[in-house]
Amino acid sequence: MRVAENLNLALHGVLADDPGVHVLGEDITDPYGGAFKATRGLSDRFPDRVHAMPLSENTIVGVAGGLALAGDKAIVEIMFSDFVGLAFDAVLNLLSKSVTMYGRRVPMPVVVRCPTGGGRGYGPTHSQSLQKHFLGIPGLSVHEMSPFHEIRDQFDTMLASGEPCLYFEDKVLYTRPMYTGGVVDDLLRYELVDGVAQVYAEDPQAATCVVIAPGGVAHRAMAAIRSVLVEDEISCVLLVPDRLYPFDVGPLLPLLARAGAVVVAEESTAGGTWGADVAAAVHEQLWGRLRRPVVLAHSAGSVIPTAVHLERTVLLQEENIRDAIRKAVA
Amino acid sequence: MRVAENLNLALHGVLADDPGVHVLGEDITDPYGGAFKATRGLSDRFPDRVHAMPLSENTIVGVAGGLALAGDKAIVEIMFSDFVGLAFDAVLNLLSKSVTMYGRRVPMPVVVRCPTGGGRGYGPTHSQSLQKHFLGIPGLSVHEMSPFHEIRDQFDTMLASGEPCLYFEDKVLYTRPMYTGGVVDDLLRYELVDGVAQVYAEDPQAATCVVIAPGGVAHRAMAAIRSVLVEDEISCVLLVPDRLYPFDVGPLLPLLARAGAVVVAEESTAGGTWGADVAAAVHEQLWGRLRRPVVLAHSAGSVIPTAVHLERTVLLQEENIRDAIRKAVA
Amino acid sequence: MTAVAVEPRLTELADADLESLLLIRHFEQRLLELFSAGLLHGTTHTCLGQEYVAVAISGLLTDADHVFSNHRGHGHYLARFADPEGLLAEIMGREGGVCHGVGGSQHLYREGYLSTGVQGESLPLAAGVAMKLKRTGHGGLSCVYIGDGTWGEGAVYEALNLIALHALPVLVVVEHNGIAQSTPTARQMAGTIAGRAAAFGVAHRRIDSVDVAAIRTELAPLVEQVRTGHRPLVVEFATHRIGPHSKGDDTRTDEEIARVRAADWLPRYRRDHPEQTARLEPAVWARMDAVAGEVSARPQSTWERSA
Amino acid sequence: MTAVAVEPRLTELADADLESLLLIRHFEQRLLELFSAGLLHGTTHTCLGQEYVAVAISGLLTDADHVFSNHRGHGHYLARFADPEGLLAEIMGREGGVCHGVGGSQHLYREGYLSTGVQGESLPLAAGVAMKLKRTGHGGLSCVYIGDGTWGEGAVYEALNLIALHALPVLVVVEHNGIAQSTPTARQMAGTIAGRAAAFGVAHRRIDSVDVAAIRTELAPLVEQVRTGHRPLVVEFATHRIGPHSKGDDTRTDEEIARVRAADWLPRYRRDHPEQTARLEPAVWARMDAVAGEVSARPQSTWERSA
Ligand SMILES: Cc1ncc(C[n+]2csc(CCOP(=O)(O)OP(=O)(O)O)c2C)c(N)n1
Ligand SMILES: Cc1ncc(C[n+]2csc(CCOP(=O)(O)OP(=O)(O)O)c2C)c(N)n1
Ligand SMILES: [Mg+2]
Ligand SMILES: [Mg+2]
Repeated sequence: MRVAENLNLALHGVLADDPGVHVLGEDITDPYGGAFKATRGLSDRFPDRVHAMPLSENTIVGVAGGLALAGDKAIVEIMFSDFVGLAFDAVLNLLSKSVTMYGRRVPMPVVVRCPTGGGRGYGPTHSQSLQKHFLGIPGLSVHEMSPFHEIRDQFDTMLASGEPCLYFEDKVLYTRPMYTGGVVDDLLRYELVDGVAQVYAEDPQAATCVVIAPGGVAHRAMAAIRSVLVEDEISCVLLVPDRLYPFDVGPLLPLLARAGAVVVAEESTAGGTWGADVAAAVHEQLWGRLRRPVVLAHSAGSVIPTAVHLERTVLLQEENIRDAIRKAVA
Repeated sequence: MRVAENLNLALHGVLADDPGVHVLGEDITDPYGGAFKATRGLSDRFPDRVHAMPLSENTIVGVAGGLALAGDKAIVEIMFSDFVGLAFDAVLNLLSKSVTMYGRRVPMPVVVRCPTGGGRGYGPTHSQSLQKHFLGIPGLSVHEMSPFHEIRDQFDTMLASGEPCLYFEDKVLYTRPMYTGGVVDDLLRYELVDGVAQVYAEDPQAATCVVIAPGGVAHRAMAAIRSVLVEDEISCVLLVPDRLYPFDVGPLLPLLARAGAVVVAEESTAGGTWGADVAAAVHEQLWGRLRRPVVLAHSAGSVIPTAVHLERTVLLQEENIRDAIRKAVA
Repeated sequence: MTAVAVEPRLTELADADLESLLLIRHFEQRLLELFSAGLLHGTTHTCLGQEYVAVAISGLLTDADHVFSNHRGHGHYLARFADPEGLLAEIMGREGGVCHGVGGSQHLYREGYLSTGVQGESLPLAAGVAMKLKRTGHGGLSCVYIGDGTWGEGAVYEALNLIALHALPVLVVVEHNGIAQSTPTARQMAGTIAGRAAAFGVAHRRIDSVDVAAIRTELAPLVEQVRTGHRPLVVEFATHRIGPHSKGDDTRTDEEIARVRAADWLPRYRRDHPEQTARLEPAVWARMDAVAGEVSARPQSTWERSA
Repeated sequence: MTAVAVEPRLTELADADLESLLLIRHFEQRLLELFSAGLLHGTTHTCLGQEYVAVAISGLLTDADHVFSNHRGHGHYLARFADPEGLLAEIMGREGGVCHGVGGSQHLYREGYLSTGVQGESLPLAAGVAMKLKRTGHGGLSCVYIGDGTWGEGAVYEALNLIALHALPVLVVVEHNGIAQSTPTARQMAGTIAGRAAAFGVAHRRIDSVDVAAIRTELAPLVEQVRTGHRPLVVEFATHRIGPHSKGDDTRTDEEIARVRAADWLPRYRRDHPEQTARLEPAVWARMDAVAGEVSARPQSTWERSA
């Protein structure tokens, strides 16, 4: 099953199982079914809980908060995650604050879906990876779609958390298959441990390098660990979490310590990255037990150009991860 | 001279010396002169370039961009930095992108002033330190006011950069004095080296711990280095940069390496902090030369309560920096 | 917003309504005194002169309704809950505060009531709640108080468009006091509030009166339309902010301040109904004395941090 | 937006104007072909059916004016600069592109011209430029093209308020094609665009005609008012999007598509002025053939990354 289909099924399932859930967004109703078709069939099936919204990102998020405040739950689609900046205030000062600033927790079960990332030639305002700008907001968690994580489970977890959640969906994943049964391909296996997918060719406990990457980067990271295994005989384990923030490195420490080399790969542009935050936690916990500092792999500190040949020079590529692994184990 | 006066003089000076500069914001005109009086006297003196704006943060920033696009320069006051989230899109996708996404640099000399921080009992939506959310945006730099840095020089640098700049002004600084002549008080001296203020009691080259903190935290950091000197005989040097992003640790490395212990202190809530970004750069550069990982001191991962006795339990205090120093040198 | 030339006699109110009006007035005057005495920190925004808006509106609301308030919200809260202890404790950070001292003056939450200090945020939230209320079908509505200056914020228009499109039971109460912080409305707002409502096909009613009973009579059928007809409504009160924006930051001219003071409903009401006022006002004073004394003596609030 | 019942004969245009119209049409049809052939990546939004708006407006602009365009901007660009090479090279990422291939279809910048793909951002920017133009005093204006759907965004209202307050020389051109991506206007917009302009005291003119000459005649004095009287203006074109939103994503019914096609200005113009069209169209085709061939043969663009 493709990831987009898993996503669509998850939305269908959530709406079917919980009569309190609403879906809101621009152009999400049938027959269009959303810019990336994630919401296909929803409005035909649940016409009174699937709401086509005007171009009003800020207000859509606020309305979702209102539904939540009144006891329902809401899933918002921001057409391109680039536009979630228009709702930054609603996320930071309205939804997250509503949970936290009234002296007791006010539940605010809202998921804001953010189709994200580049690689499709959509240009500078339709290709960004803005996850990092939402880290460290009390009352807000940041999640990411991955080909390893059943999306329905993710939605259930997010909605049950009672706080607003951003859910980043790397657009390149939509057409990729979901992995099932612990098998990626003839070489790679995976296992879900505490919500983190561990992907490996050989015994992960014996890996010499750990690569941590969100779902959108998983394929590039898998290509990289495959090629360093073949070309350099470096054995890696890839960790793909389902939540970027809060992110607890605790359970991963034994793996990281044994390997002694860590790479964090993400598509964000340079500076103030998620990787830097993960690295700070890892360095604090594993001081003296790593061969060198956590290697951060990310896109260049640049606008993302439209032309494919230019875009490639900016966005994180498999090679960058490969180089980062080599640097980490050098 | 108080910091607020230095700020006010800087604005007067910039407007007087450059007929292309505009100032825009809510309630900034005389006799009110802005919520924190920073713009006092400006509109009486330059009535046609000081523009009172409606409550429209997003559009105020966009209008500033338009003035810049047309060849002028603009300084915006966001009444409380907490509201800059309303202009997040304008900062990220309009101003910063205009500089970078048209294949050649389109100059966009705009400074967005953001009165920031807590400690005044203004409550959860008027006390935040949001600097960290603006790190790593290509074409955008993030600056901070400090009692060591002549504000006029900072404005000149920012406007000359030709790109949008956020300028965070910790509100607790307004009533504090500017330091001049290298002297803080009977104990502490300072020196400006490459735009970074070095504050110390004893020879900074012999310091056993380096504390890095933005301007708003400087007084808490100075109190901390003073008390660890007196109580624990730990000799620290405090580094106060005028720009948080991009932040080049390069020139500071000798000092950091000699000390072998580094603390980064900021008022931001926990998670995805500026300190984590600085730490990543420091660890990369000084691997094996620090006694322990860079210690990050920041506020709790919590909403900022209104009541002073509660606010204190959340916001970064002098004691937290002191504890961080002790941890760093332990 | 021009001073009322002919002042008809104000309708005599039920004691409870007058008490509510007086409670708000004396609560806030007490607040300003506490601030001057250095007993309060942070900031506060009083609604001196505008109390009748909240009292008139509250009389039209039911328990099924949700109220969304703003920075200038003490009147909205007290008119709804008559809980000066909880509010004062909140503002003073004492035990028993509505939000344990976390929210403070501008950030209050109670079942069916929410305020926040970021202008423009409440309308989208109110629209969302109204979507749910409409589905529930018990005739509840969202009532949102906003100021004239808040019409600068784009969120207001985004939400109004949505409210009209979805025919949501939302009552927008605009307290048009002619000023936003320090800026007169004419320097903030092009066009009119009536025009804005019309732009979205939303009903609008302007209220120039300070007569609580008359206001209620005029609005009752329209509010009923909001509830049962799902016809959203913008009610614009031409009103006057007698006090400063927050504390001591009033840069209006003496003439201007005299002009707004002259529009105060309280001296008029005292004049028109001296006996009732004289009968009730001392009790309200006494209550506020007691409340202030009792709350000031409480220990500091405690709070279990959730996030 | 209902099909024109009586179709008066369209005024014969100067050759240059018709060439401009035809250039836009054939440029974009070529684009769609290139996409289908897999020679283009990313996305694109064609203005098929709406070309006359840009051509009519461009004829009223001067070099002192600034144009702000949006996602559906090829027509705006070509009507202003007649530069199909630069635009095609930009879209194809070839040498000589307006922005070296960095911006692509939606993000163009040239002196006095800027487009971006985030709806609603351009109006505040245009207001800022207009502030400067007004100060300069040479009669320049900011011309902003937006769609009907973009009236969902709060920034539009914030900016309109400011434009009216400061009496800025801004011409807002609304291409009201009755749809936003897949959503009919009636499901996006409560009220009317005329009402929105009125709310802010901004002049409004609705244009139902597709007759470039007649449109210019009607608008010329109003545009002059924008320039010299600093009277901002909203011009609303009732128009029709003949093609898909971007590529192949048209979910309208066949009847609906037939209806919008029937409103196309080009068959009408061909019918009314067969000789002129027959004389000019082949040359435009030939030019587009040449441009497509020449640009496709260019090397990939190079770009020196600034930040
Ligand atoms: C988004 C935002 N911008 C600015 C402010 C600062 N501020 C608080 S109240 C106020 C004026 C509001 O005016 P109005 O809506 O007329 O209400 P009034 O104070 O007159 O009751 C301003 C500018 C704010 N709280 N939120
Ligand atoms: C802020 C923002 N939200 C959503 C989009 C996605 N989007 C691009 S065009 C469009 C529809 C715009 O409709 P309209 O303004 O009527 O212009 P038209 O496409 O009809 O020319 C949408 C939703 C966007 N580009 N920017
Ligand atoms: Mg007001
Ligand atoms: Mg449209």
